[in-house]
Amino acid sequence: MSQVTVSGSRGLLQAEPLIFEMAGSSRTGVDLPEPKGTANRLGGLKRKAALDLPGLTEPEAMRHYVRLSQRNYAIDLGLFPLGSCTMKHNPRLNEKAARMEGLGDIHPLQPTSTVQGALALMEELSHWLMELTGMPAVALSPKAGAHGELCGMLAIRAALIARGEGETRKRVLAPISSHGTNPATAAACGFTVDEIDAMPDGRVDLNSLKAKLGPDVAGLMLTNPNTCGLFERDVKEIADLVHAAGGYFYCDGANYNAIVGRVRPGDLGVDAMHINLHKTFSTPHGGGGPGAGPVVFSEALAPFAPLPRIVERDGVLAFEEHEFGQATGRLCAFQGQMGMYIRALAYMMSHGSDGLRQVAEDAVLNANYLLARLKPYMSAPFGDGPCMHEALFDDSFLEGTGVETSDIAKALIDEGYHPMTMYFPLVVHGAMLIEPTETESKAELDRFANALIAIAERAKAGDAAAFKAAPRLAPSRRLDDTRAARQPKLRWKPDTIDPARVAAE
Amino acid sequence: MSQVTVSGSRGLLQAEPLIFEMAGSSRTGVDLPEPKGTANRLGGLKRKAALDLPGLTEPEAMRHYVRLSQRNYAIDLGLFPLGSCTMKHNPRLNEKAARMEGLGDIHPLQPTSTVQGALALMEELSHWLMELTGMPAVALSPKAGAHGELCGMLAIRAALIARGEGETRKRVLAPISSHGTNPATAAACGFTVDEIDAMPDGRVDLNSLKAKLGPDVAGLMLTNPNTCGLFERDVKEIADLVHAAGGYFYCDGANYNAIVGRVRPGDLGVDAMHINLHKTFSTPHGGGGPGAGPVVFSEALAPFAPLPRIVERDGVLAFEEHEFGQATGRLCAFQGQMGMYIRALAYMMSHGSDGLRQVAEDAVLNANYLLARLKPYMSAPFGDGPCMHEALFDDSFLEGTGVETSDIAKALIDEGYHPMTMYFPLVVHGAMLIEPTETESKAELDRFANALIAIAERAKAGDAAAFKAAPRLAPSRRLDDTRAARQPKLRWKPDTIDPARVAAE
Amino acid sequence: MRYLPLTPDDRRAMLGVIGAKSIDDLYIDVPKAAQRAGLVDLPRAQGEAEVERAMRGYAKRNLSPANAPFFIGAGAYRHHIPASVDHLIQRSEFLTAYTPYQPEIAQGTLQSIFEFQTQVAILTGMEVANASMYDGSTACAEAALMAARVTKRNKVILSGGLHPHYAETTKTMAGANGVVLVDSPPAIDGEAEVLKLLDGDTAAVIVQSPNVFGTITELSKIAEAVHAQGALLIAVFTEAISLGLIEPPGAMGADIVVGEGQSIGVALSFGGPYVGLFATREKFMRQMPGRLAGETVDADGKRGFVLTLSTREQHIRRAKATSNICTNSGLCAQAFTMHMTLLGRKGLERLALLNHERACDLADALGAISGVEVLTPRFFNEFAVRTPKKADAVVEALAKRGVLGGVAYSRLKAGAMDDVLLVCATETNTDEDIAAFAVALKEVCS
Amino acid sequence: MRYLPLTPDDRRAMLGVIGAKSIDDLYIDVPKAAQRAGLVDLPRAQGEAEVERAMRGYAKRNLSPANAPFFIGAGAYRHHIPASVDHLIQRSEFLTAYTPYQPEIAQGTLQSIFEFQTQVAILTGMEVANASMYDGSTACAEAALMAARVTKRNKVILSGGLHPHYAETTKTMAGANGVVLVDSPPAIDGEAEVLKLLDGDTAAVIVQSPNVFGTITELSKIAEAVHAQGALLIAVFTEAISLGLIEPPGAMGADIVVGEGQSIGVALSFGGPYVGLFATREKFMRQMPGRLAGETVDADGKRGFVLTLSTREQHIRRAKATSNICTNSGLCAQAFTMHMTLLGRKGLERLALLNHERACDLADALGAISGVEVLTPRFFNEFAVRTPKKADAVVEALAKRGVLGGVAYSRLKAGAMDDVLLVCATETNTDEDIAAFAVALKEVCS
Ligand SMILES: Cc1ncc(COP(=O)(O)O)c(C=O)c1O
Ligand SMILES: Cc1ncc(COP(=O)(O)O)c(C=O)c1O
Repeated sequence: MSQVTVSGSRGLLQAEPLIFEMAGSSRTGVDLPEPKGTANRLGGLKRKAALDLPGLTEPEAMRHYVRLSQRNYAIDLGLFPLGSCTMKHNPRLNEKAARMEGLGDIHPLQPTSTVQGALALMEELSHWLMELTGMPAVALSPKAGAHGELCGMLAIRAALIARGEGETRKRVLAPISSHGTNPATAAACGFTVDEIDAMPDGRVDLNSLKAKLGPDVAGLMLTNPNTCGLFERDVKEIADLVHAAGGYFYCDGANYNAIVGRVRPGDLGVDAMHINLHKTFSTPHGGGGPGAGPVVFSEALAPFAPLPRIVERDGVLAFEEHEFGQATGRLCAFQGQMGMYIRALAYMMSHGSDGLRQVAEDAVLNANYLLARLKPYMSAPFGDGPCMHEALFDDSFLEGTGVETSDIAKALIDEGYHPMTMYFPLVVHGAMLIEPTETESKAELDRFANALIAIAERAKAGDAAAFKAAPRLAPSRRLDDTRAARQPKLRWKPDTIDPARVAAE
Repeated sequence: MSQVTVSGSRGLLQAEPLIFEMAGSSRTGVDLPEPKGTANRLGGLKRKAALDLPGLTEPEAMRHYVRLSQRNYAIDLGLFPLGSCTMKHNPRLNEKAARMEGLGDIHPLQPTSTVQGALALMEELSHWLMELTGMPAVALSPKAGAHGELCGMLAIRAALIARGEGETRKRVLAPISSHGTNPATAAACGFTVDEIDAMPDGRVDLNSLKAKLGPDVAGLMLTNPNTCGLFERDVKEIADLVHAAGGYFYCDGANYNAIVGRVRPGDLGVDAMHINLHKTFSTPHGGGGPGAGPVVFSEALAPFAPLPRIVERDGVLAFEEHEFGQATGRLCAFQGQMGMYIRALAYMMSHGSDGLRQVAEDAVLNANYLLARLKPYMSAPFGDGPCMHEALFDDSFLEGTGVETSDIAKALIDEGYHPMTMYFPLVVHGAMLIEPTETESKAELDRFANALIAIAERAKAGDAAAFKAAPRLAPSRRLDDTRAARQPKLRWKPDTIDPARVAAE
Repeated sequence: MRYLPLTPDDRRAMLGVIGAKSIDDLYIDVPKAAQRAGLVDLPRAQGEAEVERAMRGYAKRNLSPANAPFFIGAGAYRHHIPASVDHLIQRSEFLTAYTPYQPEIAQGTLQSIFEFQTQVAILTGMEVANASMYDGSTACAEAALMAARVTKRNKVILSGGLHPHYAETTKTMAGANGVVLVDSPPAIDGEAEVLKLLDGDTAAVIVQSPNVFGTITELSKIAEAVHAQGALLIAVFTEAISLGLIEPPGAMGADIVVGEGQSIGVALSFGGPYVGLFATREKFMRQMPGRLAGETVDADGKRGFVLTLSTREQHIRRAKATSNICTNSGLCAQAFTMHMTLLGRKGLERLALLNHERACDLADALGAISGVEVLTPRFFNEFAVRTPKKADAVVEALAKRGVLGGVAYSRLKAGAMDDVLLVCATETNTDEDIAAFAVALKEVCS
Repeated sequence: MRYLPLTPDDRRAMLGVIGAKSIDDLYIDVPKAAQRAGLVDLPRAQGEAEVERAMRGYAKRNLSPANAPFFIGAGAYRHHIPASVDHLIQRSEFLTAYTPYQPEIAQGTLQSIFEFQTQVAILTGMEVANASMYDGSTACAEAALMAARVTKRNKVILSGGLHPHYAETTKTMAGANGVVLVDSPPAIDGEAEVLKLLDGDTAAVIVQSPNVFGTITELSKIAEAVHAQGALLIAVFTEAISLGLIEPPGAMGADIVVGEGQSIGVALSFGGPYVGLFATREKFMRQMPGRLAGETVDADGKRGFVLTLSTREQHIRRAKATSNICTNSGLCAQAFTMHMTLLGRKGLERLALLNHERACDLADALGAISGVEVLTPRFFNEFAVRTPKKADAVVEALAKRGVLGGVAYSRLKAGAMDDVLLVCATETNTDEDIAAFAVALKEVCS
């Protein structure tokens, strides 16, 4: 960007310092009544330590955050093709519902007689999830996908313990392509993780699986459709093998969007699967969260679902909060992400059984359309057959250009797009995983494909320098990750980089 | 801006065509139940004409408007120093209140027994306006300032007719500095407008006034504080002169923000004054409206306030909608801008009598601070004394630089600011009228002053070409007004400029 | 105070820079006598929670249509507003922007207005439309004034089906400017009656379809007769959604079409703010009131939009302006165009059809009540019924039963037709609502 | 369907480009048997108005705190949320953004997180904080796991004042990973009791202040004893606003401070989503779970922020990660930092004081009831009272009278102290609320 400005702002893009650089602690954006001056009952534990929290008046605070917000990309601005993240449209109806009086403002510990509507809503959501997945039980409380994985793996652990195999079955199998949360979760449950190989076609190698199965195997964690965007053809056989070996089949349901309403995990031999409501059922990602990760269970694992449970006694709904048969304990305080349950149910009811199936089919159609349009210009390792909801590319088409996957990403930023998922999954080199979702129009897909094709052609034409200089049209130029990690500055301190620098630019 | 993109977007700034270029009429963003197929009762008047309205699905529509919105400047982005427009902070509390069930969703013709709260709210707003202005009556229904002027001038007309002078008093006096709506309104009421001169100090020339007063004068329209941002010192004497001559004093209250809570128009001899709730009382401007222009009246004009009126009969509030003494007729259907009444009252209650006075004093302090900081670098025709809520500059400091007022404005845009009001009022050459309002912090004022001073210095250093090229950092370069007026294109037609052009750039 | 950023220290420092001892020094031009020493006699500042509580207090004293069977129309209509529309108009960049006088940083508003103008022109079947008026009634008054300018005549005839509030507003606003308004007597199906008053001095006749009684009228014949006299035909509507189903005035010879746009995207809000729609023929473009957005290009040759033809407006033309309007109804127009973009042809046609079917159901339900007679021959979503008792008493009795069952015509026009009740049904009414209304009306009428 | 942009024509054209005859061709990898011919047995698509009506139906079956005297706390608190905060978090750019993995187009989120981390560190009196955890209870479990990593020991002691849900969550999450959790018996004023269980194998002790009974505890002595054994002190809080008035754990020797941030900017929402706060000493930085935003510069040398130290996280370290957390509570953290920015020191101190004063008023009002005894010696805005009847029965009886009067401790921990009622007062309670509660409780207890 050329022309220097005095203010540091550039047209509509406003320069904005940190709140700690703008405000002293003498201002506030809230007006509160005068305290009465009652003698305190703090037993001498009144705060002595300094509390140097900056305060802004409301107009200043509004500007601070509106200005910051304009430095973000968002679904509402354009295509957000992050593979395995399912960045789809977030309807505002769902935001409205989550804020209704009687839903958004009720306390988790109100007497259940005063929150029958809330429990009924949770029951309805459970009904939809069980019907859609064809599974007999569901636990709503997990707060995100990884928490759902924990919920599922803890149920497997409990089931093994109940079988008296808690100590003997400690090994969990997972493909190399699995998401980082899978091994991390298995480890968090005290399991060791053993990786199984993939076949050239991007799917689980049955022989590798067979070879690794044994009496010490607790189970398999498999994402299906998998993280290469492919459906595991042999999933039934895989499930049978795992079961035959005495293990359980945990399915990572992050990619459920590809099959919702058309294929039921319950028909595939799955024992437990989490569903990211913030993916398939469109609750907003909010810049990193919150999400919700309900887990559906097979008959075998249902008894080991966590607390609390909802029970009905002559027409009245209530929580079982302390013990319930073989239930595993609490995963969190209260009963989970009600705000997300409301949004997800509103989304489901809006689509209905017909719309949800269309969701899956359009998501898959959109991904295959991009695959077809991009294949000739990029390299799609598994591009011979159709993909599911996302299309995987590797960096072989960049061979010798000096341009890397990350450079393609930054070039896309200048073209007005959020990049695809990069360097994941690990099974291919320089992975680029593109998931358009069903809420993109054909026009938007074509616009994106044209931009990406032009970028690929430029890369091959060899203009590496320009790529390294990207992004040039974004609010920031390329940021130095190494410096951030080498000299970590995780909070503002008076001696932080001089705000002048911000304006300097 | 350098680098060309394929998509037409530039980083976060998304290229966006017209809806007519994006969508056919085959899509929709609403789902509605199936019609039953009842035989229609339209008497054969079913639509035959084509209805080629484009439709977008919700995700597409969200993006269209979010993308467009990011091409706008707004108070929530920065200082908005439009003189005489009072662009102040718009609290979100007021938006929330205006949307409450029971306020935002009630019908104007509900039986008054079912809307007692709404009538009570209107009465409370009236009470605040009368107390603040020291005037005995108020009409809420005018829909904006100009509509309020009409309301006030119609009352004057009615009063004159009642006095039997309707035919003889046809001349209305107004200073050259008056806002365009003043003469336009007077003309709309069948009056002729006669301009009175200003003194070198920017105020009404009493001699010119005296000279123009006479038995054919209906009244005077005067803005106070006036449009030069100055208080009319002789306002009492002016009022007395007009009254002595048998005329009425209409005060344009657009600049009421400078004196609210500190000076009461009722103490200045005013007969009628409109109050722009969207200025002094912060109802949002919304990119051009809606506003609200309640009018306060003196005893002399109170009887001629328009319909409807609110009356109380043993504790129950009701509307008088058809006739009420000498009331002038309806100014609009129903009872005016309820949505704005709610916002304005919430704003008043938040500030209270203490806060409102502080509003005026801070608004005046901020304006004088900018005047003091800018005076040395620009030319302030009336800068010897203090100003009220806004500071007026002329273009004499640009003498011979080849840079004009409009160029200064465009240069400010590159610095991240909305320009001040330009070329108004007409009493000075190349006017620049700066109104910061009270909701700006000192830091924001300094940042603005520094940018404007730098621009003024650059102009004097003589770099006219660069100024003519501004803005260069805004979403659009300078737009061709002449072309727009010479070959008016007021609507999209299939043959409109090729959308490719948009991407071309 | 949470909205005021200046601290006492700031104020001191700033007075120093100004060279003033106190704030009073800045008010020296104000006569001492006129300056109040103390505070005006009103409550002190309150926190957000306190003010919110007070506002809820007012709201609780009103009966929300959300909590009662609701059948009121007559110029304002209850329709569902998509959550996305209400969200979008609250975006800072739309809500807190000023009139787009600086087009380089206002393309968001300007492109939206250009799209709005086009949608309104298409909907009404006209060639051009402006950027909005305050509401339908003031748009009607402005149309009368414009017709007088165009024809250089000053007689304007008002049909007996014109909404009485529109007639009164037109008399107040246009009357004061020398236009003579002539009434045709109230008639449920008498728009054509205006022709009886038509003559060579007539600037325009104003008819409404669907009219205040809900009656739809074929305008071509009226247009011919009017044009034969060198006058203009002004067509008014209050229910914009009707144009999704019925023939638009533009296709039947209207010269100016004005109406209320509230039905599409704008909340009822007890009567305002609403949005006036104003459309006409290209040849009258320069006689239009209000703002206009037009297409142009920027210094790079890139398409953009600006406010144009401002020589019609008060800030340029002052006393000779086509109107005194300045602030219009921008954000409501923004909501209208957003909702219309979501609807599109498909959505609007479906929505209009549902409204009509609900009204047919309502007509059947009410018509079946003995003593109640449906009076409107052809209607869209509202119609008039004759009640055995005074209509205003019927409305009150219904309200006591928790039913908001229409408006007495006599509330709109004093004295006239006091046994006529105006009712309306929209897509928001359920079968249960209609049944509840019928039951209550039956009780009330027997 | 309104959220699906593809038209039948689009689908046909796209299948053509792909070279597929039908959508079924794209599902060839899915076993035929597993593909459903028809639709699952659930309702069909519904319009926005219908879904909204259904949601209102659920809402109407709940008693909103807005419509009842409300005194429930115990881990979630009712506070006023400024309208500006709820508006800002709904802005598209915050609401519909993903985790800021592309920092050049995510500075809005990243700078906010950096400001959030700093505010949390200042509030708790610690050196560093992370970008948020799911909620306070899971943050507590993560703290136990982190302490075990740091000390390479596996015994963690839980105080009798720790919120029972936190204790259970910690047992479920940390227990499965080899950490041995040892309970100290429930005690209203017994945080120091943990020392009885302290030994050389102890990784950490977890204490809470204000604890679940509302008791505030001085931690310095406990910290000394714990450190003397080479263990870590983990301090928990559930009411973030208390830190505006009481001494922060960081100033009393805590090594890890975790808590619930819901009180600042986040709606009650029946228990979630909330936001877990996690702060510690700089030296333990690399052992923290969750995301961290850090400062750096861009290619122009301009300051910017990125997610950093990711080698701790699952997507890099997989089985060896410090936690399996991925999605956190970003938007709630965004709301927290926005509300905190509005409060500032001045606002937070005032707000905390008002909460404490309301609680003192409540204690006086309830304490005056015969048979009711206030049990908590030192408190902030909540405390425990002994009731003459079983507390759960008292709660139900109060609900029947339309009063939401606290939580029975026995609901949180089965069987224990079944005559103990936990009550809470905040700035949202009026004098009338308190009086109404006292009257109802008196009736119920006599
Ligand atoms: C395949 C896969 N598994 C698990 C997860 C973790 O889910 P969450 O982020 O909701 O914890 C993700 C999310 O990115 C994922 O893509
Ligand atoms: C001095 C003055 N008078 C009158 C008006 C007209 O008010 P409105 O735009 O609300 O009709 C304005 C608004 O710009 C103004 O500044």
